[in-house]
Amino acid sequence: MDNFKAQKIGFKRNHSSIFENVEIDLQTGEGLVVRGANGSGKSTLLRVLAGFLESSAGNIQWNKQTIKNTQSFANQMHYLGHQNGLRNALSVYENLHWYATFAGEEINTAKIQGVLDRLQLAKFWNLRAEKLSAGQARRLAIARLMLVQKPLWILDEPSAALDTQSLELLHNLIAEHISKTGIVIIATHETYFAKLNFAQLSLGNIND
Amino acid sequence: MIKLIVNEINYEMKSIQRDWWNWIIPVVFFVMVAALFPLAIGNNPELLTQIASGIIWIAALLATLLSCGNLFKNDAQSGHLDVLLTGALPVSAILFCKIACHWLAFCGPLILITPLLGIFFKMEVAHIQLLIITLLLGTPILCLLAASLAALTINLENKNLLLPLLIMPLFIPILIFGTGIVLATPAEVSAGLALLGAMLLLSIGFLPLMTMLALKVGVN
Amino acid sequence: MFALFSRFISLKGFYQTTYKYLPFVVVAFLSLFAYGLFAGLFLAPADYQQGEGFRIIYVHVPSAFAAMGIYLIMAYCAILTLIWRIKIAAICMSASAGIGASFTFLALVTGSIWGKPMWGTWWIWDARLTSMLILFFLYLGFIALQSSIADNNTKDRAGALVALVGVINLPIIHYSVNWWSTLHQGATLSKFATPSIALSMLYPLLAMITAFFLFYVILLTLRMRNIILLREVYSDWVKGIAV
Amino acid sequence: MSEVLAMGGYGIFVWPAYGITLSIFLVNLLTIWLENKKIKKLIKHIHEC
Repeated sequence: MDNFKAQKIGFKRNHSSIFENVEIDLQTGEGLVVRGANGSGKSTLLRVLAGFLESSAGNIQWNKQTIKNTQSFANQMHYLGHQNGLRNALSVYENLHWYATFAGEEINTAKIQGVLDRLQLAKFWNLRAEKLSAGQARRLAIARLMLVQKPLWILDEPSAALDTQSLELLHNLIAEHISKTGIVIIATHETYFAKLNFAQLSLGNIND
Repeated sequence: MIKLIVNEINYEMKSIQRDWWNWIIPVVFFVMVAALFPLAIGNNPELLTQIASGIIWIAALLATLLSCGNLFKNDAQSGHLDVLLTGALPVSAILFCKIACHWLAFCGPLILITPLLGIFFKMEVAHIQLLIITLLLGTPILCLLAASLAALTINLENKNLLLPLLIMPLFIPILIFGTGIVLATPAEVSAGLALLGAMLLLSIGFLPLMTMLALKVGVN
Repeated sequence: MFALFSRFISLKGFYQTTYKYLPFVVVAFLSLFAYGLFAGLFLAPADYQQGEGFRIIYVHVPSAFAAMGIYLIMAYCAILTLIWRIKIAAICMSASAGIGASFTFLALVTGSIWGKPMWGTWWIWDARLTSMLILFFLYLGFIALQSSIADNNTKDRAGALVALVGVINLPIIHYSVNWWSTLHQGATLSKFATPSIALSMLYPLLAMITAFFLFYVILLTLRMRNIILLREVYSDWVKGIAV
Repeated sequence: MSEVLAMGGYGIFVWPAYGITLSIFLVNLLTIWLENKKIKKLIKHIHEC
């Protein structure tokens, strides 16, 4: 049973507060949708939760331990940002092959094949990542989530550039992850994810 | 652990060598800068031989600045740096692998071509040998320094101007030892090399950590 | 004692407390500076080698000392900033940089003016002048970096990292420049080596060194107060200050 | 008096050195003062609007 908790976190840039007093408490099997207009600080909040940015107030805990400076937390988490985080010079297959070892997993060629098949990327396996279309690149980024099991998913606009078919797949992936062992935090405009019945957090009202 | 490091190095080298211009440009730049000096100073062979080690070192320094200053540019643009923070290896170890690969790919060819430049400048063989040794010890320090400051300035708009300003003063000791050793007496040579080696070890120990901290500040 | 300390450490407390103590520092500075100036220019006997020209020592050496010392203070503040996130330390670091740079510049200019009668040339690649020049570049780099970052938090941490790397390099730079100047020694005569100094020469020097550091403290306090106001522009306690 | 100012021929070096020192001191104080005025103006502007 994992637990992800944020207590009274806030983030300030000079004089303007991006968000204040955000409280999050999630157990395994729970998800959270972060809503808010563009520029309301959704991405900043997600980066703070992932530990990439330091909050100016409050603290964030993973299984009762403050995440600050803990390498083990970073490896418990999938972070999918606006950019796909691909290695442009490597092929689709190599990207996943690299990632599996990087995350500390045993390489399993069949598993990579399976993931590529499911995301309809199999026929591009030898194409350089930079040559993929926006939708294909996004799917390759999502492939990382499927390839390596990690309990916490932090997804920033994961549905960007996806067609309806892939959107449904992503929806199923999230539902699957929650039902197994996961916690999901997702920032999105997409109404499609309403079916997941996640708790909601609205940003923007707090900000003046 | 070793498997992870091998994986890092393997794929880093793959992505560097796949775009061949990545490692050709610094070498061409290096040779061109060195070629500018005879044109600027005049083709007096004695003078050129005397200052050859300085010329080659300055050319190497500028080439390193140029190539390592952009070490994290692509990774930052593609969001890959965020992924790098979520791996099984300590971030500083990954960064060290990355810098080591870039040193091999950028400074390796540069050092390989140095004997040729030495012959162009009519340097003595013993001096060329010493020059190569100092380059082998010194350029990794340059790469580590450049990488750490490149990480710090990664999101700044004026980084192209700022980076040289920040790095050059830190490069000076290495430049001094690198060129000084070539011209020094044998007793000073061993002392100088030992110092350069000590500086290299210090940099390896300290600068990857500094790069990691700098990335956390810079990626903001 | 602790109450005083904690007042110094908060931005508001610093602003309000320093106001009371600053006059004492100003008085101490003025008296030491006046004594140093007068004794240095008129009371101290002329040097037997350099004649009256050695009197430049009373502005050159203190500014060189201050230039080095301020960088060390910045590095100390950098540690406080990085490890304990003490805001006032970061402000002290930012405020020190400009002052340090101007003292370094002063040391360079007076050194070069001193060099003209001693060496017959305005500039010589002497070890001390060269390391001073590099120190000047370090200061400029720090200032350029900080002024190109808008977010205060990032600015502080980035500056602290650069200051730390700089201070680790400082002894290395100093040593390497010394090594270099012995290696390439031509007809350089190191006349900067202070001759056996008489007490009547030494007292004004000590007074001037102290005075320069006191002046640094004054400038630092004033600059820090400015930066604090700027960073706290929206807080309520700042409201009354301008009126 | 002029003898004291000449300093045995070194006067043209000593006096400018002291002069530059003083002027740099003053420039430092002046910039801080100007900055302070600017900041106070800003504070007034912010808190009155």
